[in-house]
Amino acid sequence: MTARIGVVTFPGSLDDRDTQRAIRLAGAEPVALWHKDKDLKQVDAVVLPGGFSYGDYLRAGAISRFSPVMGSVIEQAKAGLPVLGICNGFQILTEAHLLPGAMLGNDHLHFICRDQKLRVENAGTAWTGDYTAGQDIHIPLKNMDGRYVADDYTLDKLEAEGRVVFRYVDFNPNGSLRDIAGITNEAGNVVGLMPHPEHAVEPLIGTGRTDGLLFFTSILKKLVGA
Amino acid sequence: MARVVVDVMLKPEILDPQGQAVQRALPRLGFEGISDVRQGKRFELEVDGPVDEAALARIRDLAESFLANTVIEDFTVKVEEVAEAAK
Amino acid sequence: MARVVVDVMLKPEILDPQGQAVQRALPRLGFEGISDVRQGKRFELEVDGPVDEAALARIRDLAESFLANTVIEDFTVKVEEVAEAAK
Amino acid sequence: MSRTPLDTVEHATATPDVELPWAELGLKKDEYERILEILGRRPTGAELAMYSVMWSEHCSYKSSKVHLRQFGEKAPESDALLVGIGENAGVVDVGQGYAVTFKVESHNHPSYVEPYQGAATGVGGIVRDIIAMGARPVAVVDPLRFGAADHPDTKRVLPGVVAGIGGYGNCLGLPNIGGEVVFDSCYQGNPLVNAGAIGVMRHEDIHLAKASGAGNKVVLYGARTGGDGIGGASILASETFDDAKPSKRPAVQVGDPFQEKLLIECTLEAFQEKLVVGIQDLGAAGLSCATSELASNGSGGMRVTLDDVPLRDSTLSPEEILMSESQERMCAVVEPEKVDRFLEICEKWDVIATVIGEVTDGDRLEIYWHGEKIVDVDPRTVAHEGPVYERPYARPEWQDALQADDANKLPRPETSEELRDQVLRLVASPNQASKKWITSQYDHFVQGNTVLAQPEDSGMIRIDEESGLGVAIATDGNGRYAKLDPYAGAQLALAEAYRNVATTGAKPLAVSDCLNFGSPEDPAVMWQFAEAVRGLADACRQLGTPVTGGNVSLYNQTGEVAIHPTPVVAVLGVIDDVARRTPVAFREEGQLLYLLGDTREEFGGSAWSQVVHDHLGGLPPQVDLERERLLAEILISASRDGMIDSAHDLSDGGLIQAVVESALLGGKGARLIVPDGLDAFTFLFSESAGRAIVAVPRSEEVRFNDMCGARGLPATRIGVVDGGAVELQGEFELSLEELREAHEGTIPALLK
Ligand SMILES: Nc1ncnc2c1ncn2[C@@H]1O[C@H](COP(=O)(O)OP(=O)(O)O)[C@@H](O)[C@H]1O
Ligand SMILES: [Mg+2]
Repeated sequence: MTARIGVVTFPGSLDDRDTQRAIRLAGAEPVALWHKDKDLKQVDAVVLPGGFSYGDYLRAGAISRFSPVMGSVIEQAKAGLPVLGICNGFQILTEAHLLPGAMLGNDHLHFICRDQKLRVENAGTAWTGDYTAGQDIHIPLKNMDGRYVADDYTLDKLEAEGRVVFRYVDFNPNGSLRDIAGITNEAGNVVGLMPHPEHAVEPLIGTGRTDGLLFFTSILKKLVGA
Repeated sequence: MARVVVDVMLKPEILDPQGQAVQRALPRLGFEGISDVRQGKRFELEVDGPVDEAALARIRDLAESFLANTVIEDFTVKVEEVAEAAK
Repeated sequence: MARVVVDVMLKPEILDPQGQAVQRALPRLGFEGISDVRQGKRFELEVDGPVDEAALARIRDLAESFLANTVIEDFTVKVEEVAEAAK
Repeated sequence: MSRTPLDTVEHATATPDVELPWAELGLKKDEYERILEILGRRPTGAELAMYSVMWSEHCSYKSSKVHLRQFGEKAPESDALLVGIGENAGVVDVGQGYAVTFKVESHNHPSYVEPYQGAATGVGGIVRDIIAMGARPVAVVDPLRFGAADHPDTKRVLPGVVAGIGGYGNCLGLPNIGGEVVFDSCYQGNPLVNAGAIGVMRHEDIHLAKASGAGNKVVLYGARTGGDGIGGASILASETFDDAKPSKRPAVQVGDPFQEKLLIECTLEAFQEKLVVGIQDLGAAGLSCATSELASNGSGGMRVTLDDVPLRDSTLSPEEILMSESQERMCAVVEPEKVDRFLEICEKWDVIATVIGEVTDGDRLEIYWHGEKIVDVDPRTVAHEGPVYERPYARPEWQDALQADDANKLPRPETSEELRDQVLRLVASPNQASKKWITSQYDHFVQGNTVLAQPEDSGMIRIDEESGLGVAIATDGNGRYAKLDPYAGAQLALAEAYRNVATTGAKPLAVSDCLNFGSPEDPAVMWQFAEAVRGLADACRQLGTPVTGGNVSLYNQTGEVAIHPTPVVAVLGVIDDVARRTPVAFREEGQLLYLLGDTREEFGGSAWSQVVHDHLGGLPPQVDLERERLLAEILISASRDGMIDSAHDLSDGGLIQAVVESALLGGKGARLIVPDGLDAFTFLFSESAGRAIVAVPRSEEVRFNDMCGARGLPATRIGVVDGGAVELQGEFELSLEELREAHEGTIPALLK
């Protein structure tokens, strides 16, 4: 038995096919979900992929957050459904208030594409079980609006509760407060991050590293209890 | 038909690199005497029908839930005079 | 110190994808009765010293040459009342 | 707002004496007379609008056509060519049932006026060309030229252009896998923004721009039509034709990449369900172009109801609608019973789609407005039978003096310190410096198939996940070489792109080009153009790589001063398994460095002559296409058989530039020795063509040497991958840190 992992396609999603490929390479079954459908097709987990949904017009994620599919995602995430938001997906999760804080334009005002070093701070979420806390990994980063901000109270709370899942190491590529690259909700089922694990799953492609595959094997293990 | 303007600006405590970039460029352009620049968004909404208090209240809701992200942004809503001072 | 606001909007005949995206989303949010949305930029400049005609003229130059590209954008320059109607 | 009475065909026939503003629309007197002759009456305003845009230089290639013919006439035999010149883009067979389409186009002038939007819409336009062939776009490239790096206006133009290319391409989800950035004061008022795209499809999915089958519907889909880029046509919209009020219509368009992304998805879905008979993108000349080309390439005629075109601005006149260059629109020809399904797919993607006409039995293109016929033409006369000029050309007088001003006679470094210093200056000069500041603003990873991207010699994309089949692309063009000798310069551009593709292990297959020149009305410029085309066509024949399409951009000049002739050449290659690609970076200490090819004293147009002496004169490097072919074969075999671990072609900046790049990328230094028969200076800085450096694992040395020896390619051992510095034995040592600072610091410092 394997797990069925949904990947939502919004208009302007770009990495939906890549995410499906990563899920397949990890041994799970990808299920395409459509933004206009409320139906999550009984999936065991959902990924909101990267891209520029609705062109990132207004604010990244601001328009997608109101799509029919997000109504169901919000409801089920609150009930424990594992949800991963990658880049644009992370932005959608903050706009939907499933994760605290907000994403703003990079402090240097440019799009940035690079092989980014990250530290795994929390290996206890639904999506990071195959990593070890403190481990350094390299995952491609590519975004225009990657600056994570929240007020000090929220940041302190996130840190105190161990909800900072990833931190940028050596170089903060966008001005994110406290070098935050990814966070989780209180229950640990919803995770959002700016870098793109689905682009680090094959040795020949992209940066040639496979550090991202563990996201997808982590969730698979969690779901099938292997 | 009337125009309602919603201005959305980053909260003062949030870093505004765009405004800063403009400010940094000013000396190069021979500009002195501007101590701070902030850059935000301006939405012009053309409203059918009268802009009464009820309509304005709805637009404030819209601004609060959609046009601005109040985690990081403040907004103001104004009805615009028709004859605007051009340039 | 005074505040001068420069509003930069795409010229009416120019496509405004951002405004369009907002407008198209409105019905989904349960909003009716807004026939057009345009999105532009708002710059708030804090000016040292008095904002006299000379200062305004310089800011108009700045807007024309730097803040806006007049090939596709129009701008307006206004001195802002200090006590602004908040929200 | 239309004129009263409406200028219908009937009205035009009845009022033969009405003066039309043909000159204001850019037509010459004889061209207008030709239109009168074709129609046998005066044109209506709408017809005049169509002829004037379609017969413009940009759309009709009237100055360049007589020369471009050589690309067809001299085309080499190639089994790979599935669709040649003349379609939206050429199509190449890359094996395993896959076909690849690619093309490069210019968006130079708009990018100077409004850098962000100009460049963005340039990407949008070329990508629509690719989808119009039936292909899924898989990558973009962007060859760029700017004015002097330290000129204040470069600070305005470059960041805007780069942000625009990134903003559009990133949002479409297309990895950017290559391009160029060149600075030269000759491009000051005329930056060159060329954009290329590649698409992939199965052979059976190739679609052409033609409208066949009477009764088939013409569907316009995508963005609404606005008053974009219609400049002159607004004259036609005025109350009387001579009331030439200043145009309020914008000359620059704003792009909406989100809309284009939807357009890609719904077009591909329609292709997949085989709903489309013919398809055409709307680019320059908008509906005028799309309708006349679709109709003239098909078997029948076409009837269009202009009232059905969805508008963004309800005040547009029919003339303006016909000329509008609003972005993100496409036109499809669909069988009647499939129209509903087509519209459904568009609706799924929230794309506006409207039936605006149908294919007819006849051979006329008829366009209606408010029920009246305003256009009735033979579409071929609009689309294909525009004027053709044999413009006079002449070798300029200054050419001899320029070539006589020999760069080989420039003072050379005399001490080791000077040599070291000049190496540092070279790798830090804007043209040789790292372009990371630019390329890191482009997404290289999206679609998850990028094997190689910047700063590799060519970009490479996997197109089949099972077999590992991939394609590679490189673009090159050296305006300095072309200025010294346009014939050789064009050949060198091809040779370099060809070499770059082969260096990564791919087999070069086909060529697209973008020919950027000054005014064709200047005989000297026309000569440069004629020479460049002749050179490129000859070289393509010799290398067996047909030109599949391209673009010409003329009038890139300010007053009397033209840009350097700048033929930009893109070469597409194929590799059976991307696992065997060869990267640029040094990978393992101890590997042996070999220089392939012959090094001569060749400094004309070189980077060294520019950086150290601010000089341009003499002759460009010698062209030896047979050598290029042999070098390519060796590089491809060596990659296939695992004999080399890294490779880098030599071009501007010469050997030292290549070594420094490979060293910095791999984080591994090199110890070099000047080979017998060469002096250190020539060894480092010469720009002789047909060369590359390769890193050979020691276990492969014998085999590799034997192969080169057997095939007659000079291969000289010049050193070893080693340590944390680039060292030239007996001369100097430069630590990787010092080199990195020099090489990577320049562009950010200039643009901060
Ligand atoms: N504008 C650009 N966009 C994308 N890639 C670029 C651009 N400019 C340069 N590059 C990339 O940087 C690398 C070095 O460029 P260049 O020195 O021109 O290469 P070469 O000399 O091998 O032709 C190449 O991989 C090239 O594709
Ligand atoms: Mg190269």
